[in-house]
Amino acid sequence: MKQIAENPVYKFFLFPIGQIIVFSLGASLVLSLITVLLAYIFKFNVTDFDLVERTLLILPQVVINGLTIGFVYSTIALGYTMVYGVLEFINFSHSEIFMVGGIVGIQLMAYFEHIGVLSTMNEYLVIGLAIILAMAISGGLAVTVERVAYKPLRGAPRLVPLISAIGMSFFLQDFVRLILSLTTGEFNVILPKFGTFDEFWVIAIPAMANPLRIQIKSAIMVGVTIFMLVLLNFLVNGTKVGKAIRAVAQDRSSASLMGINVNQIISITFLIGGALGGAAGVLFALKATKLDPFSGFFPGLKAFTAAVLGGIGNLTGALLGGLVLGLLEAFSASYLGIFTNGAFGAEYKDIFAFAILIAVLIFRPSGLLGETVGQKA
Amino acid sequence: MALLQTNEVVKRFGGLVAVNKMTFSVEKGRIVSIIGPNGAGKTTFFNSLTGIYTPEEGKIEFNGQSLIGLRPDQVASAGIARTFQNIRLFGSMTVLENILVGMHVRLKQNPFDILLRSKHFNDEEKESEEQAKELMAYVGLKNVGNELAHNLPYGGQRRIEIARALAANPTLLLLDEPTAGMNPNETEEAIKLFRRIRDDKGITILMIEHDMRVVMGISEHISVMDYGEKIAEGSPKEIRSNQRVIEAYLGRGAAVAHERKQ
Amino acid sequence: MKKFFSDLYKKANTGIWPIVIALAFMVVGAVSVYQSPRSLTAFLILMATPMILYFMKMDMKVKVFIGLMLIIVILPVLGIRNIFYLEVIFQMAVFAALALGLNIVIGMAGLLDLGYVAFYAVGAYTWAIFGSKQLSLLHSIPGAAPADAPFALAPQWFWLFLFLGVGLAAMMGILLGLPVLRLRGDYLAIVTLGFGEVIRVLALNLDKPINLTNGPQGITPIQRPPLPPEGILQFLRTILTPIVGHPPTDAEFYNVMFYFIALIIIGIVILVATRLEDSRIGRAWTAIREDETAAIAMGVPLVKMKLAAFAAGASFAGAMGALYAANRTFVSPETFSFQVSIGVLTMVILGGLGSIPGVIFGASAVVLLNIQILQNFSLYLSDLRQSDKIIPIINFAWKDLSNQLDPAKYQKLVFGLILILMMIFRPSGLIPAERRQRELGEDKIEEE
Amino acid sequence: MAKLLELTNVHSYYGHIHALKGVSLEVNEGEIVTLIGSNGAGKSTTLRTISGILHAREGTVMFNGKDITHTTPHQIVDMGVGHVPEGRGIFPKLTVQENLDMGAYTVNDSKLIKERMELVYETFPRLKERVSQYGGTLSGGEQQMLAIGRGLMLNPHILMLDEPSMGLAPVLVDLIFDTIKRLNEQGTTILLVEQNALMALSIAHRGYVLQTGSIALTDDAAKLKKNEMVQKTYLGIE
Amino acid sequence: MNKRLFALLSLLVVASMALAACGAPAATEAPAEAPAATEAPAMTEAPASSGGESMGTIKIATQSPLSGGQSLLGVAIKNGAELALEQLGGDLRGMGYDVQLAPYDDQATPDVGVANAKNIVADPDILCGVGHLNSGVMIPSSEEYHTANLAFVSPANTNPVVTTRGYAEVNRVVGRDDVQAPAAESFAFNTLGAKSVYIIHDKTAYGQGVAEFFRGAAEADGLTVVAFEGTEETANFDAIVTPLVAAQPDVVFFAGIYNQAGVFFKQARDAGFEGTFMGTDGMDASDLADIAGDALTTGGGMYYTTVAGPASAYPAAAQFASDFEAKFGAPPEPFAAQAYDSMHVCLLAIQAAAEAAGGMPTRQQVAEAVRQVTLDGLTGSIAFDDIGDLPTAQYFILKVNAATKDDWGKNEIVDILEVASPGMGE
Repeated sequence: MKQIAENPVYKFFLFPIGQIIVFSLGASLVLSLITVLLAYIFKFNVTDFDLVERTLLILPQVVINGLTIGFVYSTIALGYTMVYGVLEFINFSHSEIFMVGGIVGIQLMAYFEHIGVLSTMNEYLVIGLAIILAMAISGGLAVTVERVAYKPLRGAPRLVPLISAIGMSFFLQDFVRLILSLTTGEFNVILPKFGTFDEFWVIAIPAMANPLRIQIKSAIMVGVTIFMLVLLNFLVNGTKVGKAIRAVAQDRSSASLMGINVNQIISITFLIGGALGGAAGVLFALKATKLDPFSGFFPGLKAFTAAVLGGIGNLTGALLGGLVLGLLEAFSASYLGIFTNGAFGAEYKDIFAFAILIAVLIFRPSGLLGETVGQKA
Repeated sequence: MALLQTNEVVKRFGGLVAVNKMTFSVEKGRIVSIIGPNGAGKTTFFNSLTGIYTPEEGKIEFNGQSLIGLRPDQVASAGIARTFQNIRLFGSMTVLENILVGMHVRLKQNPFDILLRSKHFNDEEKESEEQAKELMAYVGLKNVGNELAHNLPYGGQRRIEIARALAANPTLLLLDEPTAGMNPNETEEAIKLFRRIRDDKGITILMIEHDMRVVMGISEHISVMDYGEKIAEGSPKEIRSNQRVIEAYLGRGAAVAHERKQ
Repeated sequence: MKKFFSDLYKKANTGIWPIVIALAFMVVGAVSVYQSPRSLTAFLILMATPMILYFMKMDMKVKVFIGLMLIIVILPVLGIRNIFYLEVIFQMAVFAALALGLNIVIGMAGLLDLGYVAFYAVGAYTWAIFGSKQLSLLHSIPGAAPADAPFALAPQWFWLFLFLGVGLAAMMGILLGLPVLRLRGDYLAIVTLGFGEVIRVLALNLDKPINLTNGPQGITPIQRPPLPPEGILQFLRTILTPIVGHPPTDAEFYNVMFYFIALIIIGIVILVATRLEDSRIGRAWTAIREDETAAIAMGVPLVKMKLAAFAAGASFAGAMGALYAANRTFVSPETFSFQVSIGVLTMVILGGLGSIPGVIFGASAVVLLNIQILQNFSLYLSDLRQSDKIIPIINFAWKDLSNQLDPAKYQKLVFGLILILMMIFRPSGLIPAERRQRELGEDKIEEE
Repeated sequence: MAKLLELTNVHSYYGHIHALKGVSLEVNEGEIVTLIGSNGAGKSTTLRTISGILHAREGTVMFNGKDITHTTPHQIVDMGVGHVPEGRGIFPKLTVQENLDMGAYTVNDSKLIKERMELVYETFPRLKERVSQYGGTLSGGEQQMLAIGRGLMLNPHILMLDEPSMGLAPVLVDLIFDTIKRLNEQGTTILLVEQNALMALSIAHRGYVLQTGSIALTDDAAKLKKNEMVQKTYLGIE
Repeated sequence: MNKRLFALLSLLVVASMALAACGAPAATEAPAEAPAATEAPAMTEAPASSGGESMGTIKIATQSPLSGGQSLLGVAIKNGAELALEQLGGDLRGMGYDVQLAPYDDQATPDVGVANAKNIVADPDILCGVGHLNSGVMIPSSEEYHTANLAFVSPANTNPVVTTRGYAEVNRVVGRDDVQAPAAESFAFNTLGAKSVYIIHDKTAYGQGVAEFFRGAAEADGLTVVAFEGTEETANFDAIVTPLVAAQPDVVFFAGIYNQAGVFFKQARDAGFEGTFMGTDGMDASDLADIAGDALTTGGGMYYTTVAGPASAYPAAAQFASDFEAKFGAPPEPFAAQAYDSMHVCLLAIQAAAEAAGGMPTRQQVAEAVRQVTLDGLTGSIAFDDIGDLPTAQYFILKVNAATKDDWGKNEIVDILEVASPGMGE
C-alpha cells in the first residue's frame, strides 16, 4: 500500500484525478438526490406539468452545467488561495488578472482572424496558444502587481494591502479599458467564431428518454481545468519549488532559514496563481463569448467565495469549494423557479450560494477543508 | 478548604496529552509555583484553569464554584486574573487604558451612562483613573500613563501586565513566567512586588517560573510538572532534593553540583 | 527646508496667530465663494477652516464660536447661492457617518466587514416603504404604480422612522453577528460581503410574491420631513433675500434643512462614537482588536462586545439610510452595491483606521475627490479639448487629443492609483489614530 | 583557532523594543559555544540577528571573514550557517522527507543530499520510520530530531541550535546532547542556546551569559559552571 | 506635531493642485445672479470665425456613466451628444454664442448623479442637458433639474415615473416601458402567432419594467408565460438555458441590453432552443450580431422593437453611423442616436428661446421651448406632450438578417406600430 502511495504516477496523476472525480461525482450525487427528493415533496405545488419528470429531464444537463462553471471557479479560486496561503491576504485584483487573461486570449484569436489564418489553423492549437499566451501575460501581470503594490506593504497591518489590492483592481479595470479604447475604439471584446466548439456530443443513455448532450466547449473547459489542476498538483507537491512554496506558506521565517529566497517564492506564487487565472480567463471567454474590462468582477467574487468555502489557503479546498459553488449555483438557478412555481427564480441563486456559505461556516468556521485551528500563531 | 482545587484534569490536543490527570490545589493566601521544563504543559494547565481551553476530563473548583465550561471572561469575573508568558498587552493603547481594561469586570457603567456622560459614569471613570494611577505607582511605573504600551521597555511591560491583572481586584493571581527577561535587579524588585501583593492585598499567587531564585525565594509550595503530569510537590527544600525533579528539570548536572555542595 | 516649514508652523501655532489664520481662511474663503460660487479653489479654502480649527491651538471657546459661525451662518448662506456645496457637505456627512460606523466595527473592534452597505439599505428601505405609497401598492406590478395611491403615513412620521431605522439596522447587525462571531478575519469578511449582497439582491427581488421594494424600479416618491412653519420661512426669506440676491425657494430651504439634519446626525454620531471610544465599551473593543485572548482573560465578554460593535456600527448606517431616502425621495437597489461597501472601507482606511477625526477626514476627502475634484478636473480638460488651446512645450493642440483619452472616463483609474500610493506612502492613513491623552498629574516628559 | 563568527557591538530591535544592547561575541572554528540566560534575555534574538531574520541596527556580524550584517537569510544559509530555531519551525504539512529536502534547499548536489540524508537517518532512526508522516503529527521529541536533522542536511559550517532540549524527556535530552557533541567532533562548529544551562555548559567549550540584551559574563564552560551567579540564577543552587 | 504639519501641508498641496487645475474656468466664471450682464468681458477670446458679436457661452451638459461597467452605453450617450453639438451647433454659433459640452460622469450611482445635478444646476451657463442612462439616477437627479427649471432630455430612460411626475423640465425621446412592451407583445401574439413565451430581463429598472408590462399584456391576450426570470449574469446562462430548452416556448423575450442578451441568445441557441428571440430597443447595436452570430438568423430568428428607424429606411441614420464611426472609431452603441436627437432638441430649443428673448434666454424659456420643438430626428419624429413624453411613439419591429456586424444594415422592418403615450397614469 505504502509502495503505491509513493509511486509518482499514483501520487501526481492518479490520486489527484481520482480526488477530482470523487469530489465532482460526490457533490453532484448529493445535490441530485436532494433535488429529486424535493421534487417529490413539491410535486403537488406544480400543476402545469409533472415536476418529478421535468426535474429528471434536465438533471444531467444541470449537473454538467454546474461542473463546467465549477471547474472554472476552482481554477480562479486556486489563485486566491495560493496567494492567501503565502501572504495571508485577499488579493482583490486577482479578478482583474483573470479578466486580462480572457481578453488577451480573445485578442489573440481576433488577431488570427484578422490576418486570416484562424479558419485554417487547427482549432485546438488556437485555443492552446491563446491559453499559453494568456497564462504568460496574466502571470507576468500578477508578478508585476505584487512587486508594485504589495511588496512595499509587507509587514503592514493586514488591511493595508487589502486596500492597495482594491486600488489595483480599480486601476486595472480602467487601464485595460484605456488600452482597449485606444486600440479598438471600444471595449467589448468578442470571441471570433471558429471551430466546432458550439456543437454537442449526444450520448444516448438507455435508461433515459432524453440523450445526454455535452457541449464540446464544456468538455474542453473541464478537460483543460483538470489538466491544469493535475499540473498544479505536480508542481506544488512534486517539485522543489512547489515544496518551497508550501514551506513559505507554512512558516515564512523557518523557510528563510532553509535558504529559501522568500521574495522569489512569493513572486513565483503570484506567477502561478496569475497564470492559472489567465488560463481560466480564456476558458471562461470560450463560454461567455464576450468580455469587457469589468467582467472579471463577478466570477472573481464567486471564486473568492469558493476559496473561502473550501477553506482559504487550502488548495484541495479551493477545488472542492469551486465545484460545490458551481453546482449549487446551477441547481438553485435551474430549479428554484420550477419548484416555487415562479415565485422565486434564478435571481435568488446568489442568495442561495451565500446562505449555504454561511451555513457551512457556522458549522465549520474554517471552511470545508480548512484547518480547525483557524489562526496561524 | 483550598481556594483552587483541580481534580484529575486532562487536556488533549489531537493525540497529544498536554495535561494529564493534574490534581492540584492552592491554599488561600499562599504563593505557589509550578515549575517544569519548557513544554511540560504548565501554560496549557494555566489556560485550562482560565477557560481558554476546556479540559476533556476532570474538575476545577474555585472558591467552591466549578470553573468547567466557563468562558475566560466568566472565569475572570469569578476573581482569577492572569499575566501571559509572552507579554500580551494591548500594544496600541496607553498604559492607563490597559489597566482600565483590566477593570472591565468591575465597572458598572451601562451604555446610557456612557452616552449621556452621567454623573455615575464620570465618577466611576475618575475613580478608576485614580485607582489605575495608584496601581501604576504600586507596581513601580512612573510617568508612563499616556505612553503607548508597546513603547515601554520590557520590564515596564511586565509591570503593566501585573497592574492590569491587579486592576480586576482578583482573589487569585496567575503569573506565567513573570520575571522572564528581567535582569537580576529587576528580578529582585519583582520578588518584592509579589510579596507585597500577597501581604498587603491578600491576593493568592500561583505562578509558573523558571528563575530558581524567584521560585525558591518566595514560593511556599512548589509543584513540578513534566510531560503534562505532576511529578512532585512540596516545599522548596523538598523539591530541591527530589531526585526525580533533578533528573527531569534541574538536570543531572544540578544534582551533581548539589551533592557536591552538600 | 523641512525645518523652515516646521519653524514656520510653530510660529503660526502660537498666541493669536491661529485665530487670525482661521478667520483669514474663513473670510477669504467665504468672500471668494460668494463672489465666484463655482470656484473649487474658493470652496477648498473655505473647507480648510475646520481643518485649521481642528489642528491649531486656540481657546476652545473661540474654536466653537468660529466653528458655529461657519456651520450655522456662512455655509447655509453660501449654500443657497450654490446648493451644490450643501450637497457636497450633505454627502460628506452621510459618508462620514457611514465611515464612523464602519470604523467601530473594523477600526475599533477589528472585525473586517465587507457588507456594511446592507445596514444603510435597511435604514433607507425602512423609511422608503413606510414613507411612500408602497404600502398601498403591495399587490401591484412594479412600474405600474397608479399616481393616485395614498401615502401610508404623514411626513412627520419621518422623525420616528429615523429612530426605527437606527433600531432595525442595529437589530440586523446583531442578527448578522450572532451566527458569524466564531469566524475570524477573512472568513468574517466573505460572510459579511455575502450578507451585503443578500440584502441588495433581496431589495432587487422583493417585488414578488408581494411587492415590498418595487424591485429594480425603486421606490418613489418618498416623503420628506415637513419644512418649518411658513412664519419662520417668511422671516428667513426677508433676512436672506438681500444677502443671497434672490428670495430663497422652498427647494433651497429643503436643502438647507437636510444640511442641518445631516449635521445634527453627524454631530450625534461623532458624539456617540467618541463617547463609546472613551469608555469601558470602547476600551473593550480596542482590547479585542489588539489581542482577543488577553482581552477575554481580562474579563471582556467577547460575544457581547462584538455584537455591540456590529449593532453600534449598523445603527449609524441605519440613521443615514433613512435620511438619505428622505433627501432623495427615491431609493433603488443600485445605491447599495458592493462598491459602496468598498468605498466606505477605503474612506476608513485612507483617513486612518480607528481614528475618528481621520475617518471623517477620509470620508470628506473621498467625497470631495469623487464628486468635485476629479469631476472638475475632467470638465476642465474637456473644456480644453473644445478650445483652441495648445499644450505649450510639445506644441500639441488639445483638440487633437484622442477622444478615447478623455479623462472624464478614467476617474476610477486615478482613484485606484491614489489608493495604492496612499497605502505605500502613508499606510496608517491621513490622520492616524492617536490614543487619548489624559491629565494624570504626572511629570510631563518633554518632547525632544 | 580561526574566528568563524564574530559579533561586534550588535544592537537589534523588535519595533521599538531594544532587544540586543551591544552584544559582542565570537565563535571559533570547531568549538561548541553556548549562550545561556533567562527567557527574554536575548538569546534567540542573537541567533536571529546572525541568521539575518533580524538585521542589526548597529554593530557588525562577520562570518568567515565576510560582513553579513545586512545579508538576507537565504544568502546566509547558502554560506553555510544552519539555524534550528526555537520551537523547531517544522513545516507541519510537509512530510518528514520533504522537511529534510527543504533543509537541503540550497544544496544542488544530489549525491551529497543522499549522503546527508543517510547520515540523518542513521543519527535519528526514529525519523526513518516516519518518512512519509506529516511534520505536524510528530511528537515533540521527534520534531526536535527532525529540526536538527533538517539543519544537518545543509552540511552547515556552523550549526546554531535554539533550545534543542525544550519539551523533551530526559532520555531524549541526553540523546540530543550526545548528538550535538558527536557532530562537533565530526567538525561542525556549534552555537548552542539553551535554558538547561548545566547541560549546555557540560558539553560546551565556552559560554556566554546574556542578561537583558547584553553579555553579562563570558568564560570557559567549566569555569562558568562554578560561577556563583550562574549557579544561583540558572542552576537553582543556593 | 510632525503629523499635523503633514496634514496642513497636504491640504495646501491639494488646494494648490485644485488651483492649478481649475484656475482657468474659475477665472472666466461669472457671478450667479446676472449671467447676461457680465458675460461679455469673458468672451473676448471667442473665435473670429464664428462671425457676429459675441453673445456669451452656452453649455449643454450630459450626464451618464463614463466610468465603470456601464460606461459602454454612458459614453455612447456622451459621444452621440458631442457629435450632435459639433454638427448641429452651427446655428447657435452663428448667432454669436459659444456653445460647449459639459460632460459629467454619474458613475451610474444616484449619489454622484444628484451631486452632479446640483453642480450642473449651479452653473449658470448650462441651459439644457442630455441624460441619464439609468432611471435610478435620472429620477432623483431630475428633482434637482425640476427645482432649477433646467430642461433635460433623456435619451434612454423608459421608466414611466420619469415623466409621470409631471415635471415641465423632464423630457425623453424614447418610449416608455408601458408602451414598448405591449407593442412587442402584440407582434409576438398576433403576427408571430406565439402560444407561449419565456420572459427574461436584466434586473434593471429598464429591463424589468418592459418585462413586467410585456407579461401583463401577454396575460391579457392569453399568451402563456412559461417563466419570468431576471438575471444579473452576463456570461454563463447555462442555469437559465437548461430549463428554457426543456420548456421549449415559442418565443423568448429578452428585455435588456444587447451585450448581455447576445451572449444569452447564443448560449440558448447552442443548447437547442429552436424558437424565436425577441428583444427591446436595447438590442439595436451591430455588435449584437458579432456576439450572438447566427443564433439570430437560425431557428425562429430574432426580432426587436426600436424607436429608431433602421439605416435603410433613414438615410440620416446611415450618415450618422458613419460620422460616428469616423469620429469615435467605433460604430454607435444603443442610445447614441437618441442622445444625438436629445442634443438636437436642446439646441433647437435654446435657439428658439434665444431668438424669442433676443439674447441669452433663461432656463425657464429654454424648458418651455423644448416642449415646442418638433423635429425629424434620427430616431423618428420627435415632439413632446404635456409631460415630456413622445405623444405617439412609433415602434419599428425589425427582423434581424445579420449574423455578423457588417450585415446589420440588412435588417428589415416587418411591422410599424404607433402607440400613444398613456400619459400621467391609468
